[in-house]
Amino acid sequence: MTTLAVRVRGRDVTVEAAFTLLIAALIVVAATTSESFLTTTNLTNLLKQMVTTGLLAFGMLVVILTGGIDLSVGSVVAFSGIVTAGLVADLPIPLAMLVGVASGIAFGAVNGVLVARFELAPFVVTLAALTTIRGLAFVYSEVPIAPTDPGFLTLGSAMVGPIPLITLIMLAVFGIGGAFLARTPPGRSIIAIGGNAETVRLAGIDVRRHIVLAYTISGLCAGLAGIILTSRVGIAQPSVGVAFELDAIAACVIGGASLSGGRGSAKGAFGGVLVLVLINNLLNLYGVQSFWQQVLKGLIIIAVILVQRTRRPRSDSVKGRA
Amino acid sequence: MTTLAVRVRGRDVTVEAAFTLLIAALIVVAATTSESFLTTTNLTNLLKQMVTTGLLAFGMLVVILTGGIDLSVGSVVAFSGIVTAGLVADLPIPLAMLVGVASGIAFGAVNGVLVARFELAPFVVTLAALTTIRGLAFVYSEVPIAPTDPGFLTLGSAMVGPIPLITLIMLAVFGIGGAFLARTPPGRSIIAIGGNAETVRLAGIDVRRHIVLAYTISGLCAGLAGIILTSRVGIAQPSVGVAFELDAIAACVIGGASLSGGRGSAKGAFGGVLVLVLINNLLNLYGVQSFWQQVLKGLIIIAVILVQRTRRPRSDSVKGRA
Amino acid sequence: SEEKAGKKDSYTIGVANFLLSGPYFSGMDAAIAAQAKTKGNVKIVSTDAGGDAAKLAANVEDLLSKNVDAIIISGGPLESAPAALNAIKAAKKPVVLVDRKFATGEYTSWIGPDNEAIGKQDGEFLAAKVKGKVAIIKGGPADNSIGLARTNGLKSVLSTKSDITLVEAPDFGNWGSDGGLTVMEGLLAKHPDLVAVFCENDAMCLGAQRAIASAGKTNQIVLAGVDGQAEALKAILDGTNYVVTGLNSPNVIGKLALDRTVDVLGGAKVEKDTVVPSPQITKDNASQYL
Amino acid sequence: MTLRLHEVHKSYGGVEVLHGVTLDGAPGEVLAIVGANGAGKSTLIKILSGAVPMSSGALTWDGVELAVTSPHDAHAHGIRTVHQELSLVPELTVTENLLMGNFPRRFGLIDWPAAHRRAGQLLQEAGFGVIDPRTPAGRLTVARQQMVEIAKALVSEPRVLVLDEPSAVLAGADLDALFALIRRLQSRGVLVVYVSHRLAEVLELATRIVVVKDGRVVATTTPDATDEGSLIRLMAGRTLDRIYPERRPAPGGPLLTVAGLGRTGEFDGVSFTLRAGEIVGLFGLVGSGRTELAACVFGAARPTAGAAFRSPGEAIRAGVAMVTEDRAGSGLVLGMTVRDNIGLTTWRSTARGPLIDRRRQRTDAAAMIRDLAIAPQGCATMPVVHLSGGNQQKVVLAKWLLTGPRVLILDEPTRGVDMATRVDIYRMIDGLARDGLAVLLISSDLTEVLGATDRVLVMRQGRLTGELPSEGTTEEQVLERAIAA
Ligand SMILES: Nc1ncnc2c1ncn2[C@@H]1O[C@H](COP(=O)(O)OP(=O)(O)OP(=O)(O)O)[C@@H](O)[C@H]1O
Ligand SMILES: Nc1ncnc2c1ncn2[C@@H]1O[C@H](COP(=O)(O)OP(=O)(O)OP(=O)(O)O)[C@@H](O)[C@H]1O
Ligand SMILES: [Mg+2]
Ligand SMILES: [Mg+2]
Repeated sequence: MTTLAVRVRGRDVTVEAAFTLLIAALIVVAATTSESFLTTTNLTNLLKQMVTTGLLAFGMLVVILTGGIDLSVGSVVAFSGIVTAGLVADLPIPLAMLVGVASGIAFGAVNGVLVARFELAPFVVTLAALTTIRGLAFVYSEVPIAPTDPGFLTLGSAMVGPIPLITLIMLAVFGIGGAFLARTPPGRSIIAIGGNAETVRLAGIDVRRHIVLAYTISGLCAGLAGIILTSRVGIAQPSVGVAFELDAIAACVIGGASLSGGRGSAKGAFGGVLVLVLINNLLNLYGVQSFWQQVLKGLIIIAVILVQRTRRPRSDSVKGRA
Repeated sequence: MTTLAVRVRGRDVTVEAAFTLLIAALIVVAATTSESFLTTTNLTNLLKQMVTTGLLAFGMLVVILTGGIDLSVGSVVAFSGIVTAGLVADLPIPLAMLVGVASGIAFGAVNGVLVARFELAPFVVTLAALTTIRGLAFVYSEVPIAPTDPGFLTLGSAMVGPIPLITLIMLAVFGIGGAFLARTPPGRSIIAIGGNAETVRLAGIDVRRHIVLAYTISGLCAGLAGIILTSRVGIAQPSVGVAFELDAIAACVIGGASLSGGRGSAKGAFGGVLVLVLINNLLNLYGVQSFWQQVLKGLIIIAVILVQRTRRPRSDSVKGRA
Repeated sequence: SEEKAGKKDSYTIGVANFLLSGPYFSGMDAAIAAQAKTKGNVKIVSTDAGGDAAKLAANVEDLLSKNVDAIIISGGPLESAPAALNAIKAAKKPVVLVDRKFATGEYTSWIGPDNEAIGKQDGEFLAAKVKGKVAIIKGGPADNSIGLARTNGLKSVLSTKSDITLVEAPDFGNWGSDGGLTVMEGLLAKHPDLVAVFCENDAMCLGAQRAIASAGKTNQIVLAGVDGQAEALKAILDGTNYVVTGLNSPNVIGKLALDRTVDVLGGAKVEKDTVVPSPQITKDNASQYL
Repeated sequence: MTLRLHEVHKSYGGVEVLHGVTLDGAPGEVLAIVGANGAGKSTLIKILSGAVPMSSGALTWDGVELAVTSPHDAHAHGIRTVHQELSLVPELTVTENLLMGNFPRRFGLIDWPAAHRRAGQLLQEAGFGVIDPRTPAGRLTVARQQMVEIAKALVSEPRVLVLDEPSAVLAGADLDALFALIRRLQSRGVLVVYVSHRLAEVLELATRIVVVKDGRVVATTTPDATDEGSLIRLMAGRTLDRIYPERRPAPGGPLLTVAGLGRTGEFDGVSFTLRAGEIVGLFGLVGSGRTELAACVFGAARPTAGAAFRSPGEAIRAGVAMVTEDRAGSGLVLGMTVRDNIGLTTWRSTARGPLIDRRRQRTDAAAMIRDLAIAPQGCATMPVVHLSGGNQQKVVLAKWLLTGPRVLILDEPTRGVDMATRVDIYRMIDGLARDGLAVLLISSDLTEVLGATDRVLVMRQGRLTGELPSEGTTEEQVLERAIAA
């Protein structure tokens, strides 16, 4: 992707121009071809629909930056949701939610320790976690749980002015998370680890601890996504969240992250989320038949990354890397 | 994983000792704790049940060796199966099957070209392919197709002595494929590309062509798996094969392949397939209830890779790589 | 103007499918669309949530953005979908549920089968026909209440019979023929002495039938399914060991649902819950459903 | 006050590579460690820096044992190391690579302007002020990356500065800057541990010289008490009568002609001819465009003016081979065995039917390992990453020699190679030229360029600025054409 380095007050502001253009183009096309697109209802829907993928994508990004991957996020969403919904009967709602998020943090930490301390392949560790955590969600409750307390729905339905609260939460995660990655030593270390872990180790930085941190952040985001989703849908289901990881990873990669680590940005991942949500929304607004939706969705994603790619200076070498 | 280099008649025979031991241990445990394990029925089941994962795992291995990944295999299985079943009405069975396999090859080649020629990230390309090809399978037929010609079932049910024909086909793929990787210039080139594509390019080897070849092989294996599965079940469903890619990837990684490419073997991947199939079989024989199965399956996978890992000399550096 | 809610000359109806990728659900979607065609003035917009409850909610929102006149939710994910229903309610649109009834929440009308009754029906048929070990193959996952209702129906009959023992497959068949096949293979390895198998849908039973045939036990084990999938009807008609299923026709339900929705839009007073009968299909009557 | 390594043993996977090394150094000293490729120098340094644990032994400061089990510990004791292999994070800026783990902060957040200032200051102090701290490290030439590596070690006033072959990729003014830096640190009481294969440099800088051979210290001496010849004898266990073979140039017909070749922004209007039987040197300062030129000639990059091979495959088929300068990046597949790396260029051309001729691969590799003395014993089936740097370089060379080239392009082929082996390589190049090959030797080592070649092409800022016979030309004459007027 073309990156224009613009210097503002001595700081590097990297504007991913082509990508921003692309998203703008998508929005313009949407606005001009579908009457419904620019309605308040639809825009509010868009804002709500990006929350889950957005939260998961940010957590995923942090893990991907280290050169890892977290396949377990969908299961963590289910677990955190069902546990929270279950606890609402006995605990105050905020506390129940805290437990849900905490479970996500705990799962993330376990993933991180297995990857960092025991040097196991992230793909297999988190695939195993995907299976186990999903199982645990069912062990907790085989049947969906609908908390009767209407207060439980507040989080998912509250609006702050024209913007849904949950969207603000997601934006805050991207904002704070982006600053974490760009401007704090641990954030920079996580990126550097993905670039060259040995270099970071030789610089006297505890690589393992940072890897654990990355997975923990991903778990935290997934836990948060779980309670938000439950509150939004109004009912927790142990089977929710299957294949959520794929969209989250796709968002990161569409946004320019490299699965071998070291490259990627919060801004980019957010753009990737926008692209995915816009594609879904558009296909629905056009009333494309569902199977054709799938066909088109894949083709559009390819087109999007092709457009990004042609904007990038051609390298002489071929990598063929994930 | 400990590798004992044993020299037989001047040749290096690398025995992945710990892993072989592990599989042996699993089998011994199974045989001694479950009466049903060593029955002919169960052993035949095992032989049949490893076929799909096995075929997909070999194709996946080839792609993983280049440093890529192929998420589209499950959808290719569905497409190849439904197209073959659909064509049986009009074409001779072998020809219909050929078309099924050819569709897999074609999808694989398209993936390969997008990755190699256009330098797109394999994860996103094949994720998009997963979506598109699945859609196409439904576009071809929304409903399952059961070919009426009983000859269609032969492939899936024929036995060669005590061994199912389809198992032999899979073993042949591993045998020939293993030799391809170990003993032919393109096979070795594919592995080397995963290690360092630039070095390979400068050695005068056409890196792109080899990457296309790798994805094509994966498509071929998935196409083959599709017709075999259809013939075995007797009915083709456009919805079959969801998440098949995860097992295939897991098998490769459990078998020692590195998702960053350049490391992995056919023998290892086959071992990985055995481990996965054995775990499933055992949990069923013990009658473990479904969600506890999930919990245990994940834990066992972690245990398996932990055992492998403790046998491996500790590396001095921390990687945290997929 | 004179055009009051529900008094338009043409309608757009949104269909929110929970999961289209099963023959039953795609059949439902197609039946609704086909019936809409016959009306001439009804346009259908259909969405697929791919089995994801959150996506269903999002799709419902998208449909409301398009300002559809009514929404049909097909194969609802849960006992309830409060957020989706609330959104529809806030938009003041009618919502008709097909297949799955919600235990809670407000909806305009529901049309679907009585899944427990179908299970019972299969159970009674099997009780009269066999003695010994009967296996159950479930679709999963564990929170799927449709499958649960069918299995519970079956169990309520068979567990009272002293000459029948029930064994439940430990893993799920995932509602597909390939899953049915694999689960059956596992069952046969552990229980070679089965006399019958009940599957929560026909697709799984068709796979199970293949596994039984491969094991050479076609004469020993009979199969009972649910749905009335074409291939199953044919197997029953052909006098194979596939002996019974219960009709759960997406065509019938889909047609009724569209009619019901149009009626609601026309301002008619309608029945809230409509159970579509699920006749038992055996060799004797299979030909009339094919 | 002394730093002491005492009876250090180190084994890799059961093979002992250090057999009880004892050495010490005092503040203000420049302690040089010399030894053949694979002698164990880098291993010793990795132990000193906490990068790898020792199997047994001790590290003490004034008799007090230092527990150094990680790089972090080493840093805490003031031990800073520049490792042999470049390892900057290419995506990150110079600033970030330099200050990793030491960022200036404000309210907990990194203060980037201050960081860039600090990085610029560090580079300036080290004498590498030409580098812009905001550049991504991957964009820098190898030499500048090396300078960044060195500056990185100065972040927090080291007590001990360990340099593992820092000069291998430096030349000219950059080298002078490094020497000046070392002297400044020395005068400030820093202990400098210096590893190099350039013995002249060692004799000039060191206060003491430790010779390591096969994992043991075989001699400790001072520059006054020794000379290059004796050092080589100690390291190699043999005497070298002369370093560069006697050349009697007798060029034959032209084998490779380059005319008006250019690539925008890198080099322009380059023409030259290589004839059978001659060795041509290509000298230039770092960044003069030699590597890009070679890549274009070989078909590895596309020229924007003039014609060359369209792909490396075409070049190879035409009998051209190229040893690239970046062995880890483009010379080797590090995870693959030595044998497979050597076979990479030939497994297709020598295949029997569809299969690789494994016997031939084995014998070819064995022959190369023997001819080039690639160590250690039995390395054919070892992953090449486990070899010492110099031996890795030889593996790259072996791979290309096996293609039986008629034209051989060597980009810095002796970088990191010990003296004895260098002499072997010069002999081999000489032998190849005698057999009718044309050799283009790209090097930043002026002595080498004049000593080992028949004539020298000089490059400056992407243009050829001169062609001189090697015989009778002085270093000054070459430098004059290489440095911008
Ligand atoms: N990770 C490793 N695993 C196994 N053997 C290793 C490893 N690293 C180094 N060795 C071996 O240890 C020995 C010493 O290597 P070292 O890198 O210390 O040599 P060196 O003196 O620095 O050589 P050079 O001058 O070529 O850099 C060599 O035989 C090398 O093959
Ligand atoms: N990755 C890169 N990105 C941008 N510019 C580069 C890059 N690599 C080299 N350059 C520039 O290209 C020109 C030629 O560099 P090159 O490395 O080919 O020089 P060289 O003479 O071979 O020097 P060296 O001694 O480092 O090999 C220089 O101006 C250099 O700054
Ligand atoms: Mg060294
Ligand atoms: Mg160069």
